[in-house]
Amino acid sequence: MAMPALIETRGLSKHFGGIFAVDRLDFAVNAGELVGLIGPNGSGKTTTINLLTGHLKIDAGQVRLRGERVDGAAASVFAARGVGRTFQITQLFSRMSVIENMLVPGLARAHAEKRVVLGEARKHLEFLGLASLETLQAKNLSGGQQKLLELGRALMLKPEILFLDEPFAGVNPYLRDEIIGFVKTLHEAGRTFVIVDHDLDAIQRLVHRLVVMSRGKKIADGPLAEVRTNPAVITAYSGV
Amino acid sequence: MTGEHTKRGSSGINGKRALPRRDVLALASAGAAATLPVFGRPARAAEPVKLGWVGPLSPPGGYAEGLLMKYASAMAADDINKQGGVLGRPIEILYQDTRGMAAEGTAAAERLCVQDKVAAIFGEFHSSVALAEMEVVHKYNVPFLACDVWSQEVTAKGYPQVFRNSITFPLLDVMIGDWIVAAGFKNAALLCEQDDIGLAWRKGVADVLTAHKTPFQLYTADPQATDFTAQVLRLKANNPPFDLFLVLYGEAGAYPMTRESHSLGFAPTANTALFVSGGEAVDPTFWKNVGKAGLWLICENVGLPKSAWNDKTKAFVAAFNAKYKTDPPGSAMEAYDAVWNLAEAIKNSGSTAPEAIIHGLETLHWVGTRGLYTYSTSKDPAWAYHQYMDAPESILQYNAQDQSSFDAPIVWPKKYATVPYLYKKPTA
Amino acid sequence: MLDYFLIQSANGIVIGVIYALIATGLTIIFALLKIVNFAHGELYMMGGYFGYYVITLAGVPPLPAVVAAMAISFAFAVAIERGLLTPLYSPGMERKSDYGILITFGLAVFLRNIAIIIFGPFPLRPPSFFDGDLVLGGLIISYDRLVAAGGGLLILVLLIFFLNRTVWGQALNAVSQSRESASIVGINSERMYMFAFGLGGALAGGAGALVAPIYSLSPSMGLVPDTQAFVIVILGGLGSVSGSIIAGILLGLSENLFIAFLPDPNRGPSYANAFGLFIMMLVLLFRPTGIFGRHHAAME
Amino acid sequence: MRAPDILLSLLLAGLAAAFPFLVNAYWLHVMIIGMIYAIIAASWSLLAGFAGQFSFGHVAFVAIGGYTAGILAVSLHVPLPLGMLAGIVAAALIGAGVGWTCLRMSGPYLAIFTMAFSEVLRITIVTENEITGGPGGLNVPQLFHAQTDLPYYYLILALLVVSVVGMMLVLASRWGLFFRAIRENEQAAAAAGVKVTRFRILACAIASGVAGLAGGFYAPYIGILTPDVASQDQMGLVVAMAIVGGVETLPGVVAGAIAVEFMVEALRSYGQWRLVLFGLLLLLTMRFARNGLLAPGWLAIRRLAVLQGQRLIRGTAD
Repeated sequence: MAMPALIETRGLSKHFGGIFAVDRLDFAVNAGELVGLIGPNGSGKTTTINLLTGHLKIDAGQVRLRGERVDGAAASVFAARGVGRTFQITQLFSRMSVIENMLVPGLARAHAEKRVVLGEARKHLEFLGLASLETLQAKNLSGGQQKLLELGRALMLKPEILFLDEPFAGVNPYLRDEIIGFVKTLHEAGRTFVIVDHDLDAIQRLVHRLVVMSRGKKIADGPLAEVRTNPAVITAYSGV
Repeated sequence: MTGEHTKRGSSGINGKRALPRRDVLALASAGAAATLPVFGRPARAAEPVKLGWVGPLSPPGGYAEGLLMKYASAMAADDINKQGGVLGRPIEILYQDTRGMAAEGTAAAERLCVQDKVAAIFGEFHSSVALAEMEVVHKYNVPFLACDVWSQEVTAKGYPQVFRNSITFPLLDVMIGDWIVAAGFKNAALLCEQDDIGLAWRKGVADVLTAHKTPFQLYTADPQATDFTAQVLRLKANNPPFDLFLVLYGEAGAYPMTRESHSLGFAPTANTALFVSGGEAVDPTFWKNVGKAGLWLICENVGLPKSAWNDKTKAFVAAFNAKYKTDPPGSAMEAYDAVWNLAEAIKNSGSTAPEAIIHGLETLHWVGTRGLYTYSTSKDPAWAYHQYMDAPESILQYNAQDQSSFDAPIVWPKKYATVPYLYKKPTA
Repeated sequence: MLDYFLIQSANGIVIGVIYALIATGLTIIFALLKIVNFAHGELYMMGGYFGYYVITLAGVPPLPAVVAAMAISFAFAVAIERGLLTPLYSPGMERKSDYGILITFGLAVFLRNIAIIIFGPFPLRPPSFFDGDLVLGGLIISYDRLVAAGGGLLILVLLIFFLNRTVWGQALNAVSQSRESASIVGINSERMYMFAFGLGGALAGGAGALVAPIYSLSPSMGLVPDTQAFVIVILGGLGSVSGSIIAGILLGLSENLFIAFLPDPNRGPSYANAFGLFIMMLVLLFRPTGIFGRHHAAME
Repeated sequence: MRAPDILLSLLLAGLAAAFPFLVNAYWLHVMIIGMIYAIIAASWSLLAGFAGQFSFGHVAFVAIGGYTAGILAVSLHVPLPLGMLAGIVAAALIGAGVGWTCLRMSGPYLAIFTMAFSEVLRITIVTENEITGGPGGLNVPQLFHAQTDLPYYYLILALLVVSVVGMMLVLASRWGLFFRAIRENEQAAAAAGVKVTRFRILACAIASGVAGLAGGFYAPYIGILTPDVASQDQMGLVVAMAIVGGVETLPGVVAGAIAVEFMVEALRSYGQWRLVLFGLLLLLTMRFARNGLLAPGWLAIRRLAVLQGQRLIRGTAD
């Protein structure tokens, strides 16, 4: 491997009480990939995202960003280094306007200039179809608009990698197609994605590589077609 | 019980009539005027002589005592006005709640001096608040007759506007200290509340005991505390044992303390005497709250002993009793006499100008409910300046349950004593 | 020395039970309404006076008067809840915790000061439950204290039984866990809020009535228990009834021993109240949701 | 700033400058106290309303500022202005420390922790009376030797304007945006790259420092400093002032503080009923006008002015 992976874990572990939510996970994502991360409920997917974005403290193992160790750093450090994310349950700044939601990550970047950031924010809102809602308070948006705003906010970090936690959960088919379209466009523009979801259909339409977790362990990792026929995966899914 | 007790003395008015209807109306109209601060009030024909009263009427201040002082002041104004007022003008008193807080005291004094333009201010109960108020009266040159503040600082500061008609710690502490030495106590425990009153009291008594080489131990507790079991047990277990337990606490703490001290077999017992300073022990609600725990208890009395009562004392005690169904405490008498003192000072010098009142007080020679009032102009020691040096004080010890403090034996000083002993040990 | 320790401990436990009684009311109110009741000490004060007047005006004997005081306190608290707290339940309400703190703070100021006017400023003391003291060797405890502690324990036991074994108790618990799921199974959560505030008021009022013969009643008597109750409730974990009971007894015990054994007897009692606060701050540092805290107890 | 705001500000500035000549010394004193409270309430508002840290111990920093200035002046004869500066620094540093300590706390835990901090501080001031003067108070020398309060008035007016405008600038800057983001959702703020720890502590330090400034002025103005500066009653009053003014507009909070102080003083004539009425007014305001009385009123005036044909550019303080 000449170039180190964009993000990589070695022996990543996290337990709550006696239960291992993530158990010695080795996992790497290279720049430009679009990876799906699936698994039954409670298999440790969200915990993995939280560990890879600094939202949870690691019990054991390492996280490397472009080969550099970053485990133990705060979530804001991950964000500053180009790791963006959305949440399973949309987390917005509810009593702030749409544009203010976008400005927060923009202005949090080092050497950000307000005028430039404002321009970027408007561009992203345009892209996501939220431009007309700029002055609305985030809490007054519909559920779908809130999901898009959360994605837009993550984009304001100029992220190299984006972790989307269940972007398709509770989303109507029209919006689902829309989100798939956005992700595709963004991916084509060079962004790396890791997407966690239970909507296998949507995942299959998007990703090239699939990682499957069960009980905190990685049980399969590879091209889509290969993983689909992996017996371990079938057992894990039917067993739970 | 007499009213001339102490700074903390109070009585058991059961606040139902706390504020008579008439007062409410008067206050309401005054309030209405006060809400239009920017506009001056037109002068009236029979302009009353306005006096300002300051003192605590709500927590965290000593609101119980404040209320009694307010009642007594109102009675004095009524009595004076019935006799035709002063200089042909009626007396009007404006009451200000200071809550026992320095900043509230400053605001109250500012209001009285500037807004209400009172001729003089009197009252107060907390030394720390009086010290803040003094700065204001000093600034505006308004006479201030402090009633129930015992800190020597009040008069020691030497402001010409400031007088005091209550006792002060140097006087009280010397008396208590002398008695402790004379009665032959060998090891005293001093427990007081951690506030301006408690600490000043403690320091004074401790100084006297140190001077007489009488061993003692100091304790302080939160003024809001009401549970003293652990404290009393600790005192009881002390080695060598204490033979005198001196307490200074507000009512809410002093009563449970007295009950605990008795029920845990610490004091008053044959081994240990109990002295409750501060006036709670001469309160009308005292016996209701402590019951048999109050027997053999010792306390100071800053009123005129009953034997020395004059006609005014008798008349005031009777009138207060008739109106509020209880005996007036010392602080109430101070407040009552303070209004009269000011009225006399104005009458004698024929003016309500500050200098006239100050001069009138300095040359005052007037008998009130607490004896003959004169104010010292000596500054040696500093606290003597404008101090009522002959403020009465004595020590009594109950020898029967439910005994009126008027009838309790006086054990000290010798000139007032009604019994031959200095201290009677409780019999088992 | 051992004797002294045991005697001090026994007294500490007696005080602790009273603390626990006050604190459980506070914690129940928090668990349901998610507000910190800053007027809790005042409900305790009112309960004491209710008991006093039931004895002196209606001639009820002291022990039944405690029950009467609890009943009146319950009604009083319900009236407060109906009059002042219902806006908390409207879904669009923002900054609920601010509202809760301020409205109860205003209530505390109001009650404390109107109490001076209504009940008078002087300490009042109802008659003893039983006169005299229990003497066991070096241990002396007044019967009033024993009754207060015993009565307090009885109330706490009944409370735990009520919460765990009755339909209403379980409904309270369900609403405290999740209002939404409770309403799905048909529990009227607003009625539960009303009931919880009443229950909290009754517990505080009962405590006030129980301690009246020991401490006497005064309008400002709620100030210290208020702070102590906060400490206990945090130590026990906001919303946890059993945690509050344990923490209350522990606090009473440790405060007593603090006064009993602190080397500097002059400053000791003065710092007694700070001691509990300090322990609480330490606990919060290491466990930001209390010792027995539930993790979901964050303010909505 | 919109044009009507500027106009109103100018009007207010004129009124403020002329105020001492319109009223007597008593109401001037009330105004000075009101402005001290305004600084305290505004700084609390920055912390609680904008940064989302509902502190119930903010008055502790008033005490720290006051006692630092007072003790330095009394014990070490440090000039008062220097002492006041030290008070601000001490309050800001200790505030940052407290902010750091309660990083993991929120909601009622934070409120009670900060309350406990201020109670412990108050009890310490009461107990360590050799240094602090204890409950009897610490006599602090005067700042000006004038017969009137005029110098104090203009000083506090300047301090009020500087501190409130300063805090408004902070709130309008990206720091203010981050404060609000943290208030709204700490996790999301972190995911958006906001250094949550740093900005939580920063908000505490700024608010505490400003509170310390108020304390530093209060001490020499009243002349005696007592521990009840840090009492829970005072804290409740400050919170009430902020809420009446509408927590999320600093000028509103300033107006709220001054209005409440004037009201408390106007109620003075009611004697014992004063605090009963105050409690009742607080209850009624909260019950029936939850968003405060002053901010909605101010907004109504502004809306009216805007309707007069002002072209609007978006403001940030909505």
